[in-house]
Amino acid sequence: MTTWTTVDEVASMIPDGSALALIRDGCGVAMSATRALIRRGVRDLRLVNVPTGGIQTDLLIGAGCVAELETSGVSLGEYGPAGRFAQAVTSGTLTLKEATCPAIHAGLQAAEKGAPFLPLRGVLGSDILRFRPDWRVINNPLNDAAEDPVVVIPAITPDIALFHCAMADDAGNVWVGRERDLITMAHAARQTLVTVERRYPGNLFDDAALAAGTLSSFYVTAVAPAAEGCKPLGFTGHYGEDEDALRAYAKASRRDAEFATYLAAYATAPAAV
Amino acid sequence: MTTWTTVDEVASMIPDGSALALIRDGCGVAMSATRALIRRGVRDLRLVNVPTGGIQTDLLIGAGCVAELETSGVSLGEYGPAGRFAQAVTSGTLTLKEATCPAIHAGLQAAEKGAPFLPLRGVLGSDILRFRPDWRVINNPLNDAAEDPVVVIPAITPDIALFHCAMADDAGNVWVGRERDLITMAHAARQTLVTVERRYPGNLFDDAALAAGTLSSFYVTAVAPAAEGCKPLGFTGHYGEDEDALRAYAKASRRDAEFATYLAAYATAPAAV
Amino acid sequence: MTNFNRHELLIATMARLLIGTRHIAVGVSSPIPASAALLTRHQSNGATRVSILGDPSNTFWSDGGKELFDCAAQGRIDAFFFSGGQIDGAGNINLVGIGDYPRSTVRFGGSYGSAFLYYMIPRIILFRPDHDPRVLVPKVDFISAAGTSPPGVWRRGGPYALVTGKAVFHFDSNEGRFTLQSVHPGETLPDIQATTGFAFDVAPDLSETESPDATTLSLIRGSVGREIAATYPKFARESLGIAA
Amino acid sequence: MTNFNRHELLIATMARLLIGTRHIAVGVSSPIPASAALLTRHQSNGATRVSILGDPSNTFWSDGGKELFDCAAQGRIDAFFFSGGQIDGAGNINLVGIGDYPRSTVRFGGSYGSAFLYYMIPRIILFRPDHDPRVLVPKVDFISAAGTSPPGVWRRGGPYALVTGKAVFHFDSNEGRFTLQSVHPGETLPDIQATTGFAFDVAPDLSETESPDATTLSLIRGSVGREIAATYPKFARESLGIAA
Repeated sequence: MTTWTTVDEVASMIPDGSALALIRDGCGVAMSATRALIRRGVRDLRLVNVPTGGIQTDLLIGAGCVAELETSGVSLGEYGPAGRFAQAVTSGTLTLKEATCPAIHAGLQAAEKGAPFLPLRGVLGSDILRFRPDWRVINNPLNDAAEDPVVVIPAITPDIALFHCAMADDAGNVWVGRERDLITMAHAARQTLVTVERRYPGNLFDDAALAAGTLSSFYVTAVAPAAEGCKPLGFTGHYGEDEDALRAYAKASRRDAEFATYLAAYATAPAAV
Repeated sequence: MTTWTTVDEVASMIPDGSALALIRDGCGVAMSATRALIRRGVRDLRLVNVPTGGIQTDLLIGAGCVAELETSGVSLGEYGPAGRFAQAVTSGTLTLKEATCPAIHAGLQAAEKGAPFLPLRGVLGSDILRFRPDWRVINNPLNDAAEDPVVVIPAITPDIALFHCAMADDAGNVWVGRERDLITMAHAARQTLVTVERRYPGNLFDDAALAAGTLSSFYVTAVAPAAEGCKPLGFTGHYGEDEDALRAYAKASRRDAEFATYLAAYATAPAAV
Repeated sequence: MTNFNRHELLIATMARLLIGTRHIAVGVSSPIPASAALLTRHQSNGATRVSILGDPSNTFWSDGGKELFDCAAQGRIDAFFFSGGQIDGAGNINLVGIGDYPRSTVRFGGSYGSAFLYYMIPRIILFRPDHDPRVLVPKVDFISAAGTSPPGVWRRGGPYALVTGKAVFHFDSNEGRFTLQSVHPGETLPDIQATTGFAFDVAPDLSETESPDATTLSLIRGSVGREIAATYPKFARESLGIAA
Repeated sequence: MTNFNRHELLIATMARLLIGTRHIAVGVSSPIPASAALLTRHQSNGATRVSILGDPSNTFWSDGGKELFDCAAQGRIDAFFFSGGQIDGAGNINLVGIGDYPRSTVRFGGSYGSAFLYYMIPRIILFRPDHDPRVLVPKVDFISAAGTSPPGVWRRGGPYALVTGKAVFHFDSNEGRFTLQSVHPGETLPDIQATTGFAFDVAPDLSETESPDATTLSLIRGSVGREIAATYPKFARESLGIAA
């Protein structure tokens, strides 16, 4: 069912306005595809960070591609604050759905299970609740004896999950390894688009060891090759991050003018990081 | 944290009265350990089938080890009905918690997530609900507009999860491969006991492919070697079932006297299937 | 007219009920439904995906046994099969036991996933090769899964048809009743009426169940037979004439 | 008296707060907490397990990022560390921003897992090397995670201590207040009072923060330093004198 295609084709399969689920740094952030998305001028994305964001989210915000963001946190890690995110939030140009990591996992797992919601302990007393009218507090229905409030998190059903993996086979089965959040994302999302470091010859399900970390092509709409597809971020077990590029990005992200320059260089130079 | 030990020691670590989670046929049923449990004369087990049972559950019931059973179904597959199970249910000697497969998965996942319950679509209108006062029906708290009943399943927290896997390493990390239900069981249970076909030299987490299907020793109390530990059941990808032995068991399970003979031969011959 | 056996008729008949599905899942111990699903896949030129539980070459699960249920809940399974120790005229199925639960006099295996999948999968085909009034009862003794739900209950799936060794019934979820659609060659309406324990409607265009044509039969006895032999060698040999 | 630097003092101090824990988890970008956890592991002869996010050699996760939260929810994590853009005297932490949310004037990263882990993990150590009244405020502008919960709210965890560059506070979850327990060598109570924006109690046995002894320092500069260098080479080099 999966189509093998190109990174630009993958980008073209993400319509304006899509609810797009993106994985956290280090676990397969599809940066090549993100640059292709910006080149194609995507607009009004509703991003869902799984469960946090970094340069990918910041860059999409800065490039004007994002209408709404659900996140538990956005930062450039040791490179400092995510400047475009902070700018967009403080200037009020971004609709922000403030969350906490396990709530996003719970929302995706609810969608995965076809459940309307999942309950989540904790959170009570957090101001996050005040700004998430879609989250509700109920009394634990199993506790007849006592007050026992519990938060319920609605299912999150992204239109599209986009991520990067080590490899996919001819049939479009994708090896995610230990990054099981990618499987949850693919189950929860209506469609899944994947870029990969390389094509695996044969069928991943034929190898019992690899099968254990494989997402079936059944869930995957399209796959595209993208060597070093996470750069300038690192990809755990494959390559480290490009520290100079990330430092340069962090600096550019802090000011409108510098970011505009970065983006122009970036958008007109497809191979640039 | 994991102890390497023997099958008999594993059996001795399951106290009378334990809530014991057991996996369905083909996915790693610890039959060697089950025979050791019967030999040691365990009593009053509260079994949780994940989500169904076969010869293992039937045998434990027939041997008088079981006080209570939560299950979605027990059968010997193509060998026919599970005779001891049927006998115990129709004679009323077994407390039965009737369930449906995804409810057991949901209950274990609730425990895994520290959630008091998980909601489950469907089930409404089934008589299962009438006999499960611990399951409740609430109105979907996210649906303000309309009646929208949904069943909520309480968390299932077994005392012990017991299963069989292909291999464990020196540190007690266990390779479960595609059988992810085993991971859910281990997360949900207070303790996990595992038998394995063989010992893996080295550390499973050092191999990226194997790591993807590995349950950390962090969750595992003890591991014991048990070659062909699922026999007479098969173990997917390793060996097929012993058809003659299963046919003989199915026949014996149907009548008290025949089963007593089977059990005597069985309990006094540790190596027998 | 080509000769065919009853199994081949059932396979071809169920495959007709599966036309247009994107993904069919088949449970364990179900050689005839699995053959029908594989026939559908061939007839669709591969557009229909088939997952056969217990057959590693025809499953893609890598997230444990829960993946089947999650997959159905996501709306990614269009068709499935259930049997039933009892099936009643309202589409209720009983996989639990005969008699007054919990003091059943006969105990079946249990409800398995029916209490969930029956609500999640649009085309559930009920399949009982033996057409017996003790199975097709006025009212089941225990409802493992309900044939219909009242308004306000979220539901995507349910019974679609009932195929027996004698006939094909369609299910109307609004009426909560079966309609006899066709009787298999050699069967008669009075006999169906005598051996069906529940009341049912009769289609105005009641017909004989369509016989499989030569192309279909050669598929069943060829590609489908060879594929099903991997999981059900005895069935393939004895029912479809596939050499081991 | 042995010489030691401020980082070494903080590592030894936090390790004392971790005595008796079975499993400590440490978030990303946290070299000092990670060092304290590793020191605790050494001092416990390995009885304390340490998981360091982002360090594959010190993590056992194989179920995605959700495993950390599930693990905490199962009661299998005893200690964790949080910082806070703001921390108030009631133990509330703010990781979201300064000003009137949602129109924050300064935006931090976000609440991350705090709104869950703060309720699930018994010993949360709040750690801010800079002891600043703009951080230690009377009331946070946004509660990412609440320091205490009213009766009836299920809660297993919460703030246990606050360690800054100047002092150690313990947290009393019944009172919902911090108590100054010790001041680091060279710091004074009046200075702590002047630089802490919230009201706090002072322990009757207020003391100077215990200096690390020679054994502890050699562990920090030896095994712990070499282990932490795998994830934080710069920190190990500059703060603990570990050659690259």
